[in-house]
Amino acid sequence: MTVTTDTVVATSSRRRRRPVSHMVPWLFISPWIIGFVAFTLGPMLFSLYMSFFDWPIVGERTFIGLDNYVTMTTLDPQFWESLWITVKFALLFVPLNIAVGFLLALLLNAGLKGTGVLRTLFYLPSVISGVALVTIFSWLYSYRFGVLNYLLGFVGIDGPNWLGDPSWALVAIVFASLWGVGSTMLILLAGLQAIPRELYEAARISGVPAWARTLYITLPMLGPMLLFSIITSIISAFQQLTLALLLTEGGPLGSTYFFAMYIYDNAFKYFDMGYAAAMSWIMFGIVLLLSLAVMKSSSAWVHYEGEVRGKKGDKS
Amino acid sequence: MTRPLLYGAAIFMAALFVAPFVWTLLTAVKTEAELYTFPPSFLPETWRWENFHTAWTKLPFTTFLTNSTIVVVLSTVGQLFSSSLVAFGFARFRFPGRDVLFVVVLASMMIPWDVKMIPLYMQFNFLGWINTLKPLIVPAWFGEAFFIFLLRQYIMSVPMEIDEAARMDGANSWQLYWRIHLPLMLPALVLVGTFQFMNAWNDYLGPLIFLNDQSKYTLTLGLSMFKGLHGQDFISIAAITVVLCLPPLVLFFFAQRYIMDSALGSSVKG
Amino acid sequence: MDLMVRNLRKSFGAVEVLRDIDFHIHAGEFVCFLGPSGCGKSTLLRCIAGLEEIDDGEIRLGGREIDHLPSAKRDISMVFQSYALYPHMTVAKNMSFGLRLNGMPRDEVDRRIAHAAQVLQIEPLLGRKPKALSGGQRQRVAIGRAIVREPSLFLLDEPLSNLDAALRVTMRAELAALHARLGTTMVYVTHDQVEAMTLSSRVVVLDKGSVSQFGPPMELFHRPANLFVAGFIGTPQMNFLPARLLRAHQDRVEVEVEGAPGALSVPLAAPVRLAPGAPLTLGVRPDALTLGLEAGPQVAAKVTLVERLGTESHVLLARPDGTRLTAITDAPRLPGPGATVTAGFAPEAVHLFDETGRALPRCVSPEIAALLDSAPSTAAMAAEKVTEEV
Amino acid sequence: MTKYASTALSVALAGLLPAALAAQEEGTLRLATWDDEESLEIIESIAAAFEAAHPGTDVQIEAYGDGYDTKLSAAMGAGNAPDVMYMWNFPAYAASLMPLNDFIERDGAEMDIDDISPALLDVSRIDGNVYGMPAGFTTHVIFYNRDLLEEAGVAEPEAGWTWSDLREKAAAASDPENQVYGFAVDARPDPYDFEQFYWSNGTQFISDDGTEIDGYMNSPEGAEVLNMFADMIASGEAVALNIGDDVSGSALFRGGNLAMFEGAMWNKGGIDESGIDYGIVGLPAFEGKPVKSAINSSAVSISADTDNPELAWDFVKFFSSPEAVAMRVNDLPVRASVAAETGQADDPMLAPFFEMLEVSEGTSPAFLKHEDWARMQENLSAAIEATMIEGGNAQAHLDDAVRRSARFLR
Repeated sequence: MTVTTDTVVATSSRRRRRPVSHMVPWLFISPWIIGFVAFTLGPMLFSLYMSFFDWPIVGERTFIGLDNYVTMTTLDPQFWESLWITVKFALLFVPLNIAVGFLLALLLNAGLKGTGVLRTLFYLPSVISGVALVTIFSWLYSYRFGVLNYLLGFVGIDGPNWLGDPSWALVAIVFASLWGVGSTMLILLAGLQAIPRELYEAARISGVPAWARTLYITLPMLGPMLLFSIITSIISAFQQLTLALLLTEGGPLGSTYFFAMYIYDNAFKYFDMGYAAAMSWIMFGIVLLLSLAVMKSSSAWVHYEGEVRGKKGDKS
Repeated sequence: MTRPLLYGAAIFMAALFVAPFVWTLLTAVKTEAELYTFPPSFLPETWRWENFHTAWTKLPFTTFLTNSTIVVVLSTVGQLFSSSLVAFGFARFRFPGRDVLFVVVLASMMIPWDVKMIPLYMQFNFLGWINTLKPLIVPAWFGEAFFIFLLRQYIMSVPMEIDEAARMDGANSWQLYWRIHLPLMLPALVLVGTFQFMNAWNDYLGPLIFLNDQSKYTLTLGLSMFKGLHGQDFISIAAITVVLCLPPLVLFFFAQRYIMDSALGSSVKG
Repeated sequence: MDLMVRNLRKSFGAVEVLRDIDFHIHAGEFVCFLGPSGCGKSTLLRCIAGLEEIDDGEIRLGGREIDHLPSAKRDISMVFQSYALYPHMTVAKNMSFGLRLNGMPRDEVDRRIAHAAQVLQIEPLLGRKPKALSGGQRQRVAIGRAIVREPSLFLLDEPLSNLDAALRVTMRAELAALHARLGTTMVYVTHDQVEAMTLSSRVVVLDKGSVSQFGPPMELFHRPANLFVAGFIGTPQMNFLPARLLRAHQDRVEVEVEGAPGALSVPLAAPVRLAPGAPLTLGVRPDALTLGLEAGPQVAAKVTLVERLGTESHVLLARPDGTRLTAITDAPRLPGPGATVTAGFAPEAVHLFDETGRALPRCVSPEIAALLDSAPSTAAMAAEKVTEEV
Repeated sequence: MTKYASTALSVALAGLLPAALAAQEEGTLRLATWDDEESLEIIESIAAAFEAAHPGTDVQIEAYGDGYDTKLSAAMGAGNAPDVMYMWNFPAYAASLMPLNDFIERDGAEMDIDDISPALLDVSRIDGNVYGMPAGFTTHVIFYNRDLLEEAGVAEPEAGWTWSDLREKAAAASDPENQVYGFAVDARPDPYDFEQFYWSNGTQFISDDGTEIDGYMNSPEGAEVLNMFADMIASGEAVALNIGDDVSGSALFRGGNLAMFEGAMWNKGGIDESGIDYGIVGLPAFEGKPVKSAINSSAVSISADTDNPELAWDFVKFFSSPEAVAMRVNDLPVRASVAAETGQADDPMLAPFFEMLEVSEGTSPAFLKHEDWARMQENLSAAIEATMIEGGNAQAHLDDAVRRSARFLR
């Protein structure tokens, strides 16, 4: 079926065959297509279907049309509160995650001695499973028995009640999630490694200062990997669940009651799968729009060495 | 920038990142009473190394380790192969619908897992895969959006002329993938391998939902069994956490130099 | 083998980048594709290589139609501007990759690598990876990778553009020697006319996607077929002045140059059919623009800059209407900036172009005519009827 | 001595009688529990005893710890529930559970159903259908540290005491400078457990018919309860739990940092291990009002989709039989006979639990009365937490909770 569409597009009236057979690209991406249809598309459509139902996890299901969507936007204050908390979190987390990841990658790329060990150490928190990390953080942040405030006490700072104070809890979660910056760091580091040394040498010879080399060479050349990190950071910010679920349980006073956690509660606490599915689709829509906006803007700042030529011809 | 400043920053950051791990390690060898003292006691009074053995034998952790290893190895091999193949397809061919399909790839990352879960469960149940390791392994053989995206970004930073040179040398698309791009992707593949390893190793929800029988449990499920509805066994959790961290850490320590060993860069430009 | 391109057309979407490309390169020739960036020369090369699909026309190599074949089946090697060496393979592996893919026996592969390495003097580098090579060494490896396949045609895409000036001169000579030694047909893309003039037996000048002129270097210089070629070949650039036809004779025309009183009688190689009063463009190379000439029509201009280069000097002039002119002179005494001078030109040195930019058949001096006739391909070219004027 | 003898006898009897009947019932029985590694051993030994009595059956234990609800809902949603499972949230799962009325009617006499406290059966009854058989339970009591109270110079609490007694003792025992607290107030309690204070103060979360929360959840008596706890935190008599750290009251108590602490049977094992010299007393009453405790029961239910209901019922029956109940040493026996035989009812360290069970009969927890209680309860939790953080103002917070919950009562 896919092959037919391809032939139609090959408008050339001539007998000539393309250098690369039409089938080949599809063969390469076929694993994903099969996997997508088998393990993602079905569940996805099913959840869309569920979102139009009052769908308790057990018992009678009733079709209610758009009621779930109407209820959440007009009657459920928690929907908007959670959405706003998640947006605040994303606004803090995404830039910090990228910035810290980038700075660490730069540090690892500076050619220091013992870089191998440093890399492992920086990555260490990402190796620890989410559940264990939460346990560790609850000890670190603990108001009474916590190491963090104990250490702050040494420098004369009376540490806040990190997880108990509604105005600090979100910040505490942002800090805790930054411990997992290791993956972003590695991705950016791999990107840094691919930047030709000559570019720096040329710039150094022409007397460009270090900060300017970073700004005008590193950042643009890192474009593809930065784009990747930004989009995946946005996605993970919106899907943040473990920390809220296990570290603060959404509190105090609901100040860390993330959107994803509200979805989770709807599904597994209130057993309202229809409502949870509808909320998921709202979140899906928001994240998709954000990502597309970032992708769209990226053509202005991302440069691909190996971009497939003849982009304009693509549309025909 | 001056070197000493850089070293200072590096050491500070390293300390910050290692602290939680050290804290876990120290917790693992304490007694429970020592956990709740203030000021916090950093070093245990006596180093109770036997806590590790005790925790490990409280539950059949050797079985859990076997299961985790099977899942991690098989899913990582599958993930490396399939994701690189698909990423190559997206990065190096033009075909109608490619860009739309790629947006679909991205979009598939954005669906919250909890909602996909019940339909997936039904499907695996229909296939007879519940209470087997298959749901944790097979999907990895069909590529995952995150990795496809990552590898595609990497491939796209390889100049197109390399492909053209290989085509002129007589390479067909498979040979181009297998003999040129796969070796060139090595740093990114190590990344993907690391991430997939970590995801599979630390996955909790997947095993929880798809496995029933203790003989099929993975390490994380075993770990979570120290946490009941009322109260938890902190010392055992800490001990198993430390053990759980070690294999990926050792592996990463040896794998990471490949991430730095990018053949690309200075080699292709004049 | 000979390369024939007929009526080739290529578009990217709505943009037509190549049209009516038509030429024939003889076996063993070294031909350059020359033109400014964006003229389509690289695309043309890539079409021949099979890296771009053509929309219409045909490409034949040694009489065999190759335009429908995948690159690897075309019996062509290509050297890329960036060299495009496989970063993860050693020099030896880089060169042998194509041979091994084609299932060539091991000992034959080894023999060819050894031979190429010897020719290119890269034997000590065989075990290294591209990362550990200098620019010039990478260049040699890229060439080595192309020659081991012993193709019928070499394509080179600006292979020297990434080298520094000194190395470029050396490599240029080596390329010429290599061509002499291998005797294989070579097509070479460049935007550097010095490379084109020094290396090639003939040059294809491309302008905005079509062939502007195809001929030996001296032919392009002395008998440019149109305004574009005249302006593109030669440094400094040819001077152009608006003119008008006064009268056309059998073997010459009388021309009036705007702003220069009097008529200039220019000899022609063949009669032209133009009505008196037809607008013309008069071209004169800087070395034929004489300052302070006593006789003949002259234009007045103000000196803006004098560049003394030692053996000669460039005098930059501006006419009252803004037209800029350049004169090359070896006179030791020169007017300073701001001085008004008159510039004249010998009738036999001028080029004339009609309203469409096409050159009027120029009559060259006997010495130059002899030079042009001695060019190896002139006869063939004449037989070929290469009239590429747009 | 008697305990072991009777257990052995019962096992023998139970093994002999049904064995003949059950001989043809073979197969695998899936049993899901929320037990953690510590309590799992007990279930395993009960299952082993059942397997011994039913040759050919294999009980596959599936322990999900605190992931229990996630796992169970996924399995049920997909129609692949375990045959037998631990259960407490009957309203949420009832549609997938098998009503046991017919079985009980048939075998009630044989299993001596009257031996099981009616208060425990009430918890698993919805619209007259019993969905689970209780196997173990706990009520809530006050644990007190003898040494700390003695140091403070106050008498040990006795049954029949009141909250003002408790506050007095707590104030005396508090020494925050040295990390010693008189009492612990959980700022984020499980509302299911918290309703005992509402009951004890003469009110409840929701009306009996489940249609009204205004005047219940936010009744003056309810606000009084919340304000009292907030005041205990503010005055320093009590330490607040779950604000800023997840150190539990039982951990503080085990560490000797807490004089009195409200807890349940699940805390007792750890406290015994800690070696603290402690006593147990029933919950204090509000002046002049009868005291009530929440009842937490572990019941076992049968999936409505099970392929083998008879075998599953056999197992459930066995699970609440005297011998199995006696094996459950980590909670309290649901059978009065077992409590009496083992001497647990007279053990001063256990008696208060049974006393609390007796006085708590007739209470009906809110979640049985309205299907959307879980959502309303979230607002109530927020109100409790806000009151504790703010140190009072309960009425406003509760009114807000009622307002936000109103839409679920439509």
